[in-house]
Amino acid sequence: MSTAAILDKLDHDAGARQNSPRPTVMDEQGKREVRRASLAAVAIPGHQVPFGSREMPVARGWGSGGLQVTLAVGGEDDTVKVIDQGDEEGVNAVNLRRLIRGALGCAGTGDTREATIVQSRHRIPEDRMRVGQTLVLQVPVSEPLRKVEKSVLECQRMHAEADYSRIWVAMYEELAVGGMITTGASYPVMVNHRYLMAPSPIPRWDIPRLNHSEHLTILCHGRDKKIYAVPPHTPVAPVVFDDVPFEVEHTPGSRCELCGSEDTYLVPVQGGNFLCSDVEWCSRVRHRDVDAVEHAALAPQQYYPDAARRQSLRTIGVSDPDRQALTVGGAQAQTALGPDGTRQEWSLKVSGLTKVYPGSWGSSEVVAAADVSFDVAPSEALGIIGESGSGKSTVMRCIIGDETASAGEVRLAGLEDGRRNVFDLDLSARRRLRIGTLAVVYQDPSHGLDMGISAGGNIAERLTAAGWRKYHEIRSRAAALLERVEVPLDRMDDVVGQFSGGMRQRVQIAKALATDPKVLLLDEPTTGLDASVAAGVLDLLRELLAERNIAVVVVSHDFSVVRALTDRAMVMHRGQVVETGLTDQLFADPHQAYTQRLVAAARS
Amino acid sequence: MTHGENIAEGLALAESQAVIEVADRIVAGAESDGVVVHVVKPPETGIVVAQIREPLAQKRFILADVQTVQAEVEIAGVRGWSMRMGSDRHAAMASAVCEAEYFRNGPHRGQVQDLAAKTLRAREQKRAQQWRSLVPTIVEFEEVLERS
Amino acid sequence: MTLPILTVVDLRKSFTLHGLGGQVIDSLHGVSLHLEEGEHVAIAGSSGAGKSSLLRCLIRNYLPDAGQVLLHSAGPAGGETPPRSRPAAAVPAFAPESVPGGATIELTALDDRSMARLRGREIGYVSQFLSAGPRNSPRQHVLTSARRRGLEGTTAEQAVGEALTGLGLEEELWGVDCSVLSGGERQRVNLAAGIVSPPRLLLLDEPVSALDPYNREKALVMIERLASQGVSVLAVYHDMRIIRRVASRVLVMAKGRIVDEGTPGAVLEKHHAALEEAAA
Amino acid sequence: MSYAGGNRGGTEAIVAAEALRAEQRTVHQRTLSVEAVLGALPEAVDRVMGEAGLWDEETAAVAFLQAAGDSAEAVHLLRAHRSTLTRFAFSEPIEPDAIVLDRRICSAHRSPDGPQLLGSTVDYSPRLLRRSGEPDPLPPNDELLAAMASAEARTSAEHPDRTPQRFTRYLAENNLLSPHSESGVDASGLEDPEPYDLALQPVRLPASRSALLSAMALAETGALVGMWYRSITGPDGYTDETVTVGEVRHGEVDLSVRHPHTGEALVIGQVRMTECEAIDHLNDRGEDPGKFTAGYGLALGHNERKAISMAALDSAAHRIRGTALGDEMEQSIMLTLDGLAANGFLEHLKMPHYVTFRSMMERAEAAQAVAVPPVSTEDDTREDYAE
Repeated sequence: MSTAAILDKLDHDAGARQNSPRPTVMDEQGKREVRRASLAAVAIPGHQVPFGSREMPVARGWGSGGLQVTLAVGGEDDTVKVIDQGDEEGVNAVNLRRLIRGALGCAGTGDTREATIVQSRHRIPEDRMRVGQTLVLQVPVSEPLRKVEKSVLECQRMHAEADYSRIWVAMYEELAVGGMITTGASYPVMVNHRYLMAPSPIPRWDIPRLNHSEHLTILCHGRDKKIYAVPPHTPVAPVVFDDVPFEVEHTPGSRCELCGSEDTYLVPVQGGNFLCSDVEWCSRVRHRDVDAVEHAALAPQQYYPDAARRQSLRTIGVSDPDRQALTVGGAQAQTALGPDGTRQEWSLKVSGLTKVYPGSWGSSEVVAAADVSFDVAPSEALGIIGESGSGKSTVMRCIIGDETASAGEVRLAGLEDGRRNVFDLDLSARRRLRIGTLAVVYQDPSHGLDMGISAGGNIAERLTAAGWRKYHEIRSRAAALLERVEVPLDRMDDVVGQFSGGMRQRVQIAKALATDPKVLLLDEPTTGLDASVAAGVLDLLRELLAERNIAVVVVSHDFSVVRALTDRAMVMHRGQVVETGLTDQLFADPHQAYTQRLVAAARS
Repeated sequence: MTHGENIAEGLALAESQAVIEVADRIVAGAESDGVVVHVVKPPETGIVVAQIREPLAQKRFILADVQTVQAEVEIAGVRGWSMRMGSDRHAAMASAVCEAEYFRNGPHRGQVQDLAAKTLRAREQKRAQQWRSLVPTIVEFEEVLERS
Repeated sequence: MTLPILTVVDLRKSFTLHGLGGQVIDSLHGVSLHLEEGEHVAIAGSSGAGKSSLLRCLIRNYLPDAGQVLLHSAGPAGGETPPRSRPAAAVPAFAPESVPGGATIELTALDDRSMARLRGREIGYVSQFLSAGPRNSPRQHVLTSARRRGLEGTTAEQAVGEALTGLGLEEELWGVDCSVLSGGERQRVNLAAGIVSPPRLLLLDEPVSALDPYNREKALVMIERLASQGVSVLAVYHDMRIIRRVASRVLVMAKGRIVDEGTPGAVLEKHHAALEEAAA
Repeated sequence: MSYAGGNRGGTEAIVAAEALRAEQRTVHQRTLSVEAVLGALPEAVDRVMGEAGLWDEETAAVAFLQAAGDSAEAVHLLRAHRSTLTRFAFSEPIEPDAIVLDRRICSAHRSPDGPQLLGSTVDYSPRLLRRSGEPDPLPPNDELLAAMASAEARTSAEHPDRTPQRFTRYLAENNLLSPHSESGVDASGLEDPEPYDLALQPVRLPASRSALLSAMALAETGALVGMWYRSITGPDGYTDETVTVGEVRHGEVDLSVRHPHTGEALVIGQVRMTECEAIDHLNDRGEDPGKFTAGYGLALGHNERKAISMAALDSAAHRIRGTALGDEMEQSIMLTLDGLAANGFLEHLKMPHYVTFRSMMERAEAAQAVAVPPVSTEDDTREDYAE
């Protein structure tokens, strides 16, 4: 006997055990990884679960993700249907079916009713899928936020914090600019009221089929290495404003040339005619092998587009209640609760705020702010005056959260009645504070605004972040705010990047006031504007502050700004507070040498 | 050549044909002696993950997978294992047979030792030859030339 | 029975000019005075005598070096302060009883926030110069002042209208930018902001100096009416005839001190020469 | 009655297309053996192995042949093949200092430790096209022949075969190298954390250096060179034109595994690799201008372009880690350099998309229907536009 003979026998025996040897497409370790990720995805509906994806013998983008799921969760006993564009004879479907059947040794079918697994690209079958069936959808782009955010890290953050205001703004912009949502397939959905999900590029027609479905849907993106799922009986809702109806694809009067169906997803063919995209359904209709009544109920007829309903979407108007809401002083004043249960006077209290920049090569240690303390009450404006480098902007940035303080406390009446130090919050909680509690107007409007979207859209961002979901209410509120800050309403839908500096600043002010914050921080609000424009903005701010029970901190190097807006002020120099007093007193009767120099400069 | 590892190394690096020849003699001898050759793990191709300890921070990273083939046999109750680069299943099984023969002190133990030693020696010679051909491509600066 | 509203005790003020090598300029050398509810007291004196500085120290536009400024709250028996509507949305009214010292507040030591509120509500101050910001209209300027005193909505608008009408500012000027107004018009806007929904104590620094005789008369009538309503007025006037006409009492200042005090008739007669010279 | 499927048109067309391709290929493939590919096109085989992340020269040559010389396609075949293979083990960590050299150049120093060993290269030769059978257009002149003679006279005794000191070690000995701290990178807190496993672990950002090095080692060579070059002349500015190549080496290292019975490491073979150290002066604001930093590049087989661009990008990634630009760069390295992913997505555009395009067309038609003047309160004018 020889080693060759031993090897031959081994191979012969192995072949005999397995009457038709199957190609290995994926190693067992890879399959386990996919199953683990699928389970995690089912446990957290709509959440993208990253997984270690293996390369498949089909190109990334040809369904390598879907293939991995089907191979990992499927087995010999399964019956698999593979479709592409609704057609099991599409070139992609043919090849995937060949691979899956070859690798799993399972049965194949064209009949949705017989299938245990349906792997699909771009369609959900017209026939209703049932309990126990699994739909595997191939996904070419898994990140629904990609359209509005290019940074993967930032997208992660937005999902973690359920911070989806920018997707709503994108919707708002489409409605305001075009009068309709232009997203075709892959319409973003909210799963289980929590996660924003890209439903794979299924047509809008199929979106309602994901909602409270009986079957399990697993979506997999091989290239992005993400799996996510919609378990049975999970709510799935398209991202749409409460008062603007969702629309599916439908051409009035269209019907399938072959089977005559009018309530299926139809694709155009030569000659201006239409055919069912789902060839199985089309064939079964022709053979009268369908439950037409059930299907009619399943078809999303309530979402057929109605052009007439869109007519009001682009009009601009301010409702009287919205206008009034802006002139009667905003909401109630808000002050903190003291340790003994009594109301304190302040809305914002800063104690011992210190910021030290450690030294490094080329820079020595800098104490940018040392032990700065103050508080501000409703209807009160406090000024912080100082030259650039005095530390005033550092104090502001630490309060906002753009910078981390080295020591100290910041308390807000709007946060746990002032009992919580803002510095103890994590970054996500601090970002939330800025939606409705603590508003900022930056010197540079591009810090507070998205220059690529409209004035109305910028305000919509703040409102949607605060939970507003009615398009017309958002639009009216935005218009009222813009009217109040004297931005011409016919520019409401123009991109802010095309606005003048003064106009941008007005939009930023409108956005800051959109949710009636209780504390407003103004960081050099008129610096960088032409003198006459600055005067107008300053005047507007003075009016707005007079109207509101809001606590305001104004940071500026310009004494005239602080004089115009505040009653009290602090003078900062080299990180220290050198003098405090009534603002007009500081100007008329400055005591410190530094303050006297500032005043002399302002008078000259 | 006393350590098993050097035997395994020599076998892993040996020419396929040479190791099969020795293994065939071992199998034939075992058969005539009535000793059972049992294949514990049929030869299978797989991968070894090549990890590098990069020299700047001494941290590891994965460079690539290396295709290898592995087998394990048992001769008279003594196991022999082999892993070789590539996908030559026959050679892998033959290497495992050789190793088992070595460990069980079988009659062909000496042949296995010789094969391993010859392989490692050949490798050194090959490198020495390569180096001789490389030396002329060394850039000689003038000061080096003058000093010598 | 009259009620005290303001007591000033030994008020002193000097300025240290760091930019001029620490040079010290003295302004007030220990001023004491007393004011009752509804009194209209005039301050007379030559230029540089410290009249304006005194008013500024009282409103704390200048921070006094020493001395006391005591503001007495309206007692329970007094009750003549006109009732005002303060809607719930507004900031709580200033409550003297919450201030250390009870019904009497020492203004030089009061914290900035309380002082700022007091200024808007309890004490009005009208300087010689309009302090309206750019692009502010007369209506807005006076409205801001009315709101600080707790008026809201149409009540505030109405009060603004009354003040501006009473001071004779033509309605077509109410919405224009203050910067286009003449000196006299600006002074009337300034005065309107001071007297709208009048506070208990009014400090006036040359309030009618830029007005023509016709409008001056209207303004004086309004100021006199305030006093009759119980508002206490402490005012610097340049014109002796005005003092004779409106003031119940006159304080004469010279070199940072009050040098005489009495009824206008008697006091002005005594200091006639010096004061007429200063007024000329 | 159960639905039995419609026409078999798709299947038939695919089978016919495969047959046509097979027919065209066989004639030529028969004349070109795997051995011939390995002998004639070793650089192509090396590149394919590196981008596939699988070392096996013979299998790579088979893939290259099957792919008709399309390296992206060959990489795809190898990667898919790799997914079917069981993982036996991790190798013992390979120490690059144990490399057996056949080429080593140090650009940063005139006479470093060890030789400037050019090895087999045409780096310094004119790029003149030569058809087979034609004479050398630039034959060596007397001067060159004399030089060659003296070179051949050199003995290997004067030049012992040893691994020279690497250039970063020389810098470190002279206190000129900034210690390569990776603090904050390893969440494990281990001194020797497990390497990031690109094949089984999902990409997570921020990425560890181990992950970045793996991703670059696997990257499509052109994409990696492109990213490096873009970062010098493009708008990103990750790297610095002043980067100097400390060392470039090509050679062979031993691959060792643990014997399952004895537990001892044994060598099972060798792989070739190209490594590079890129040296950068720490002369930006906030850096220590008294020091240099280094980046490391390592490519499977002979691929100097990949190793050099990788080293320069590793150095840049280290310098800007934690900044907004650094976050961007990590995302680019981890998510855009893989040739299989990029080519796959591109290939998929050839698939039918009529269901999604129908959806887009419906929206385009709807958009035409709602095209109204920007803002109007007169309903009659809007109706004019709506038609």
